Amino acid sequence: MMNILILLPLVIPFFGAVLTLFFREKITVQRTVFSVSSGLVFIVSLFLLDHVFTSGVFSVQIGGWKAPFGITFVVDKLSAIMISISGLMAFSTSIYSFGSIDAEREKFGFYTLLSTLFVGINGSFLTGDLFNLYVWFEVMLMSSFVLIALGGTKPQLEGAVKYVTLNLISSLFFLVAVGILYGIVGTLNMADLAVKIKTHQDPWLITTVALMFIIAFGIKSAMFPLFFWLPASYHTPPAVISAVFAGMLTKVGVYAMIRVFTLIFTNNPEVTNGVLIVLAGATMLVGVLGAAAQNDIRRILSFHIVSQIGYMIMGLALASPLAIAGAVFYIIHHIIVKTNLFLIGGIVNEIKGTFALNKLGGIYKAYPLLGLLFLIPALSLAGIPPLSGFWAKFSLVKAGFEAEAWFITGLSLFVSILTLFSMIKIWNEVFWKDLPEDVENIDKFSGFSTAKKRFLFIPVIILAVCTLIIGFFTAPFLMLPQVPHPNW
Amino acid sequence: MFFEFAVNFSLAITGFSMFLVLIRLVMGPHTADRVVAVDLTTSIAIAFIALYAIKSNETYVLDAGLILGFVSFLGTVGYAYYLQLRSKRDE
Amino acid sequence: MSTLILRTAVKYIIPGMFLFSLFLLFRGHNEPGGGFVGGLVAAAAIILYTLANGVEKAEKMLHVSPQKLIAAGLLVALLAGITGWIAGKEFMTGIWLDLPIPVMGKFGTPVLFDIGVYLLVTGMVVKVIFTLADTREEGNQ
Amino acid sequence: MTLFQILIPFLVAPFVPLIGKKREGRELGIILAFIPFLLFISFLFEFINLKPATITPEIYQWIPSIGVDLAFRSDGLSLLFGLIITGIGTAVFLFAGGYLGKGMETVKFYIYILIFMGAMLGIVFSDNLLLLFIFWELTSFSSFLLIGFKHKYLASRYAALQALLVTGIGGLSLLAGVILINSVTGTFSISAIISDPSMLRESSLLVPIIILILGGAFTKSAQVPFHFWLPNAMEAPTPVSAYLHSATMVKAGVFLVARLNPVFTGIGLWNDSLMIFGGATMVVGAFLALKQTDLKKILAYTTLSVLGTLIMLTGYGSEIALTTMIVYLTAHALYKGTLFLTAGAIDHSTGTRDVRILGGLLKKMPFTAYAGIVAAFSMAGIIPMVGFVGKELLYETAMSGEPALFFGVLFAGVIMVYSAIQAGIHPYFAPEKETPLSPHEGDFTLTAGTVTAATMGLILGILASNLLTGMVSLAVSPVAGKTVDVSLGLWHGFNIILLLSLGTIIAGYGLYTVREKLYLLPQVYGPLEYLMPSKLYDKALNLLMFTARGQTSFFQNGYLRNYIITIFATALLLVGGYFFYHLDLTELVIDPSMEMYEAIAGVVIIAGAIIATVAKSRLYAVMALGITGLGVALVFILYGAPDLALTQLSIETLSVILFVLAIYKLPKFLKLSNRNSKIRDLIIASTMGVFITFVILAVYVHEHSTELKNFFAAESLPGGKGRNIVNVILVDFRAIDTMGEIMVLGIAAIGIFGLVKLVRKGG
Amino acid sequence: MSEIILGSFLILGSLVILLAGLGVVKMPDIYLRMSATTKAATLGISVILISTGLHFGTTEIISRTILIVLFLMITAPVASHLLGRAAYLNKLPLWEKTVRDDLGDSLKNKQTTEQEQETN
Amino acid sequence: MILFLALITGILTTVGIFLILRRSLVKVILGLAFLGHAANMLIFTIGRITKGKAAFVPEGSLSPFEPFADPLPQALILTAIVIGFGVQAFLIVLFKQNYKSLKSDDLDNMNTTDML
Amino acid sequence: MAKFTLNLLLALMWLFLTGDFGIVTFIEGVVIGFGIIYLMEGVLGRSDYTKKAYRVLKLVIFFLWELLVSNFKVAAELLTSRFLSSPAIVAVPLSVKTDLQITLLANLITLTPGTLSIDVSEDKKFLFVHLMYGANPDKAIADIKSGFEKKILEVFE
Ligand code: NA
Ligand code: NA
Repeated sequence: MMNILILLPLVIPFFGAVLTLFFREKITVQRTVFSVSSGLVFIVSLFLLDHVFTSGVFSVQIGGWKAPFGITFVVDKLSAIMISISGLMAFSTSIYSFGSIDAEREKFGFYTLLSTLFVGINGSFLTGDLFNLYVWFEVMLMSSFVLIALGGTKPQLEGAVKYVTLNLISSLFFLVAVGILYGIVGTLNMADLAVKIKTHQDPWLITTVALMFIIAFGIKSAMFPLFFWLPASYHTPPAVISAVFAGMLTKVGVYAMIRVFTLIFTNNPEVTNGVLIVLAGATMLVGVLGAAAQNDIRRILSFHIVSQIGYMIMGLALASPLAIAGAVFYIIHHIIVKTNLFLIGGIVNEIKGTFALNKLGGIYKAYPLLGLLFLIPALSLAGIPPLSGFWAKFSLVKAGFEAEAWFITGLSLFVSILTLFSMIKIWNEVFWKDLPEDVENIDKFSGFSTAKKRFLFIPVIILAVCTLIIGFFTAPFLMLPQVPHPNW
Repeated sequence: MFFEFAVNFSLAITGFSMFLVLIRLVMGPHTADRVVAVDLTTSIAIAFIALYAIKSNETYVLDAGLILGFVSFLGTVGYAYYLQLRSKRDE
Repeated sequence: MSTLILRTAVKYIIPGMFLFSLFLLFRGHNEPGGGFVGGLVAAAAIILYTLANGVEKAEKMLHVSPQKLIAAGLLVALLAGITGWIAGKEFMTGIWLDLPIPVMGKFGTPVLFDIGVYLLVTGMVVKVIFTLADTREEGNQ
Repeated sequence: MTLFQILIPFLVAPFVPLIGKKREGRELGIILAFIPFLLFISFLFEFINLKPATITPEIYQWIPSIGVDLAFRSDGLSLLFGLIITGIGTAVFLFAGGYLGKGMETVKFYIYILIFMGAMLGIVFSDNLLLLFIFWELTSFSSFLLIGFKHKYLASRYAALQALLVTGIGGLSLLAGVILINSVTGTFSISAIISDPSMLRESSLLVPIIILILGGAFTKSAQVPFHFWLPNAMEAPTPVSAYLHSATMVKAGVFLVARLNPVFTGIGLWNDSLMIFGGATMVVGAFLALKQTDLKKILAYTTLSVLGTLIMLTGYGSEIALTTMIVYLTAHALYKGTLFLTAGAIDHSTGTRDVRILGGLLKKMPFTAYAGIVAAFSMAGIIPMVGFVGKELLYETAMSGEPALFFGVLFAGVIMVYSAIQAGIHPYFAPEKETPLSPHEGDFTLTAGTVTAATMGLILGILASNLLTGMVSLAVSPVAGKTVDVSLGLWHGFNIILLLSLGTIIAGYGLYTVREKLYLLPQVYGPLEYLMPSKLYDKALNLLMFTARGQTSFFQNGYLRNYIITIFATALLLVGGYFFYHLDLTELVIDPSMEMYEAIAGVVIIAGAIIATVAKSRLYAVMALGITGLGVALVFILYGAPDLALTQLSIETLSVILFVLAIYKLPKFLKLSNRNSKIRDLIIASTMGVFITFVILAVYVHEHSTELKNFFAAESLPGGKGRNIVNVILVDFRAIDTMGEIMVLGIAAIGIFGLVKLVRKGG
Repeated sequence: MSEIILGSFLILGSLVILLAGLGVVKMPDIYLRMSATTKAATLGISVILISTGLHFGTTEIISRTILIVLFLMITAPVASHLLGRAAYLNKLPLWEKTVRDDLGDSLKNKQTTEQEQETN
Repeated sequence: MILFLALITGILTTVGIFLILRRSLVKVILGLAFLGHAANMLIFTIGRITKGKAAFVPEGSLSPFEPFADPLPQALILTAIVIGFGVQAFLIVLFKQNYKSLKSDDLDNMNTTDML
Repeated sequence: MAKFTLNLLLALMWLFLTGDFGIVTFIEGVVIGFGIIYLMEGVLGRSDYTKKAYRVLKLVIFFLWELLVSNFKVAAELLTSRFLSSPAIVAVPLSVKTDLQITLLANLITLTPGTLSIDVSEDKKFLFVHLMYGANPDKAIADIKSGFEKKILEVFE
């Protein structure tokens, strides 16, 4: 049974994508297919979680070809958690899409693309083969390319050019690194790589490849100084797409980095972790400063993604069990929170028709609930206790102090106050301040159907509740990941 | 003995011919001239491949020759299509 | 680019190309070829036809919409994978019929998978070309 | 039990909209005031029954893996604070309803303030440092909401943000300190740390820990140089100022210092810092109060001064000093809370808080006047108020210390008197003047609280020897870390201290008589102005924004090629640098042999590559790509990869067709880059090329495992039923790769279709 | 013996291809270049392919090479026609010594077009 | 011959990077294609090359005779080529649409989304 | 009838491709060919395949001969560096009518010496041919008409 379950997060959205392709004209069918399939993935992920927590790591050999020859799919704690988060994200964004995506985009394959996006994401989480990871990355990327450009508005196209080009460069680094690794070691299975690398004659060559992976995944996860594609593009597509991207995509890069650097490239941590920690610090700072300079909800949020990637990398680079647990917790927290913030930004846009701070105001007065819903993820992002972001920050800071990494830890604290600054900036400008006098007071929201309003708010509430749950009932989540299983 | 020489010689000559054609590709002057050059290069590559098939005694190589035939033609049609659209556009 | 000569030539060339594409597909398991190249050659044939006769006629010739081909390709590939489960084995395990067929050799789910690839590749390329070569809506842009 | 007490306000908060939606503000206030009131009563009972020897923490598991528990501790210090919080809370809750009136805003107010009260109680009852920190941050945030309550005003938002940032930075400092304590001691439990502080005191991290903890306390309690946020916080509605910014929240820092005092006392850094910063705040606050004319500002600056005094007293560390601290703190909470609320009442009824135009309210607002005058007496330290007891003790303590501190205390004392007159006497007795509104007494919600609180100050003063002594001795022992014998009395006979008191009162009155001149004092003198912390705060923010903009437009500059260059430069530095540093050229396997036909394929590839770089027309460049593709296909053929060659050739041609269909509309020429950038790009590109070349050569030094190759070869026919091993890999051994790959193609097709056919207007 | 014949054919074929190569470089205008190369290349390649087929000698290979030759014979002139036509439509200059241009005359009769000279 | 292939791979890399640093979007796309070639050549070469002998199981045999080319890198490259094609097709169209909306393929005109 | 022929031709081609002339392969070829013809229904015009083997053969031999000759001429041209005289583009009036015939003619002309078909007029009445040696265009036109065109007409008679 498990050997079927483990593939379902891939097969279900795959099948969903096929179905939506067949029903191009029937939007209702497409919607149903997508939300049902993402719901199913979430349910499956719960079974997977249950299994890994009771019986441990489970793996399956695709096609029955034994490792390292065939491709292995593995579910361990880390991947099970990531899958469940991805299911949750798919489900909540599906609901939001019903309320926010225009009929044209729906007709032109929106749900197909979301499905394939999640095929790629889930595949990336499950695979235990390095080249197969490349393939799922590409599936994910290709879907994201289309999603970011679909609709073809001018900013979308401009953003997409940078998004696509830089991500392709990342893919090339990845591909080349995998190729070189195969050339050195002669295998692609991650576990097998881990074993064979330990006894290789040329550890420095392995480290060279490891550094190449830092570049490849560094671009994907928007690490300094490789992040440029993200702030150039994430604010251009419809809000729900930004939301999914903001939540999931860069985190897949970080996930891959965690996988690779905790499992495969453990032979030269002084170099790899040293590099990572420097980049992590710079990423945090540059990202948060970038956000401080912006005056558009989504641009602020986009730069914050960069900044927070720095935290996750910091956890990875500190490399202690607590630090890695902190990084993983950070990922979980950040996916939920950042997605939600983008969705809320989307609602603001639905109300006022803009994301620009100087054209917004008075939302808190008119929509106090929305204000509350904003504060939950926003404060969580800034690490205000006891919300989820606090525990993430806490774990990392504690790990940092334990590793006596004073500078990066101090920096991480400093950056968190700047994060708070940015969140409050949005709060002040969008929610608290009155609408500027020279801006026409429009409220498109009140004209929406009840169904549309619900579609918009329900996912936001779901995610806010998740944030609260993770914050208040942190214990299981903080213990959850621990270190990815060293030996699949 | 002679046959081996013949194969090698022919390989060299076809290779050299490709080189000559590439000169036309560089010289142009018009896109159509370059297209002629590209078309000819791919065509000559068929002969090159056939000769290599003999040299290496690997017959599967000839499948590439057939594909190359398609490819050469399709490519040329594509370029011609471009040139024709261009001429329309320029009017 | 409707020239009489091209149109006429293409009419006689492309059946052969289709044939060759299927040939590539079916013997790909044993000799050079396979679903990709097969699909690409089939698509090349349709492209030739499209360039010579325009998208509209090409759509008519094709009978099925390329999008359906894509969907069918994915579905067939998926089915080939799931057959492994049905047979009580792992996903994508090769299940073979014990019946030799010329050219193809044996028939089994990997061949079915390759057929899926063929359909998808054909559909994909054709879809793209139809989209790009379709000048019917160019006027209003 | 304590958990429940703390949770109550949080649990009630969500229901406030239900209760308050259709009610008058005062009704809502009355209803909600029962919450602090009932809590007050329960704390009172606990306090009365408190037996210090038997205090045991109340612990509920929360996140055991990191040692964070819901642990609470109700000792004298907590309970005293609990009483202040709920006692003043009752007055404030009652007052605010009448003050704010009906409406959604009032509902929000009560939600915020309930959350605040819960958080504040959380701070004082926590027995877990991290839990304390969580509540600490929650007070900062609820304070933010309350300061920015009138959020349509820029000043409110500015002040709210300022308070949040300053206390937020302090919060992080505290967090760091707490985590360090945890790292050293392995626990967050306050009881555990207090009972065995030796590990901490001997730790090499002691200095940073003390600095970090004090950073938290000083920002929260607005110690110099972080004091500037507090006066700005007066943008909040007056009940908030009364509650948060004088009686309770700002005392959280004092509480923290008091709570941890047993751990650190005796360490020079701890005591000296407290005395220096506290003393400075006491003087600076007092000095800044001199020229204030706004009732709330007067009260705010004197609050600063008092906060400094309290910190300073803790730093003194002697039993008498700590006792003084507790008494002074209690007295301050009572009189300052009252004075703020009376100021609010005055503001509410007259429409102004400017002391220069207030006067003659004695008859018009008799109850308020009573409360104000009584509180002012307490503030001025006039017998028989509790403030008197506090001041006597303060002078007594001061006399035993450094002369500088002594004079500082005296100076602050004089200004206390002066400010007390301004805030609590002047509005009632000064000649009546025209005010924006015609003054009248509010209903009982606006007076009941103040009258009670003021009276409490009186009662505690009168009952100093028994009631106050009992309370204070319970509260001071946890601060001292040992049982302290406290014996308080109202009257100590005529002595030098009484004389000093008298002197300060006279001096204070003297200042009052020349107040008009004091109002004209400059806030700061000359160049000092540029060093004002509030100015520095603004400058820091400006610098932050400047840096942010500068670095963002530097990095995110909009030019794709700059991004790409950055990426490749990084790659070269990191990967290339590491590689070439370790590369041993003598080890490389260099086999320059080459067949003629290989050279032909090579020439084709290189020709295409070079043409592509120099081509001046797009189609020419596309052709060059095609030529290179042909060459690569030839290489594939030469090295036994026919399937690759077939695919490569077909795909190359299809790409050409796509290009052709896409670019025919473009103008022919393109010449955009200049020569210098070309040279720069060529350098980067060729360095990368060299790197790649050497990587290949370096990898060839050792054979790799052929395990996979052999397996595929052996299994292809028997297991995969195919002779074309590459194809068997694609459709069987690694079919799932292919599955993903065809998916990419499908997505591309759908994407291209959507991209071309769906063109939305605008954006 | 047959090896000598086949070898000669290979050499012959490659020389014809060389001819095409020379032609494409030396001829003065595109029409002349195509005139020279289409047939030369087609012939040369065909000769080499047939020789190759005969060298391997199996029906499979021979039939395969014949297919390629047939395909070339059909497509090469079509391609030349397309390119020639496209070149003409793009107003590629005829060699200066060209004496007669019926196509140009017929087009001119149909429409008046302004002459834009393009060199690329 | 390794040196030869390594050099070609290096040259392709150089050209690819040089091209993606141009201002014209078409050149960027071509550059990516060249880099794709470079990556494929790299995998091909670095996965150990064998001259002439493709990985086929001859008739009447159960496995190929040594020496034969390692089929795995070939399969990987095939996958990479096809993926690259999909991506390139999309890029071409993205470029076309961009040109439609901007009337330029100059990347320097495509930075409104980055500006402060 | 025509489709049937085509079907058989395709099946035959399948045999060639596979190099396996067994009956099963033939049936396979027929099935596949049928599928292709089905797909292309409506595109393939009517064509008449009767016994014209002789004429076809004649045409083929004539063509091959011309092809050979043309190459020698071009070789001479290139090797002697004798400069071309007077090329020309001439309009050849067409007697052949169907598309297939025109195409065949055009292709054969292209593959033969000194001539290159450039275009067919829209009314299918003229074939524009580029002549390498256009000093005597009328003779060239006559050669074409009496050579290839005549033989093609014979084949399709
Ligand atoms: Na050709
Ligand atoms: Na040709």
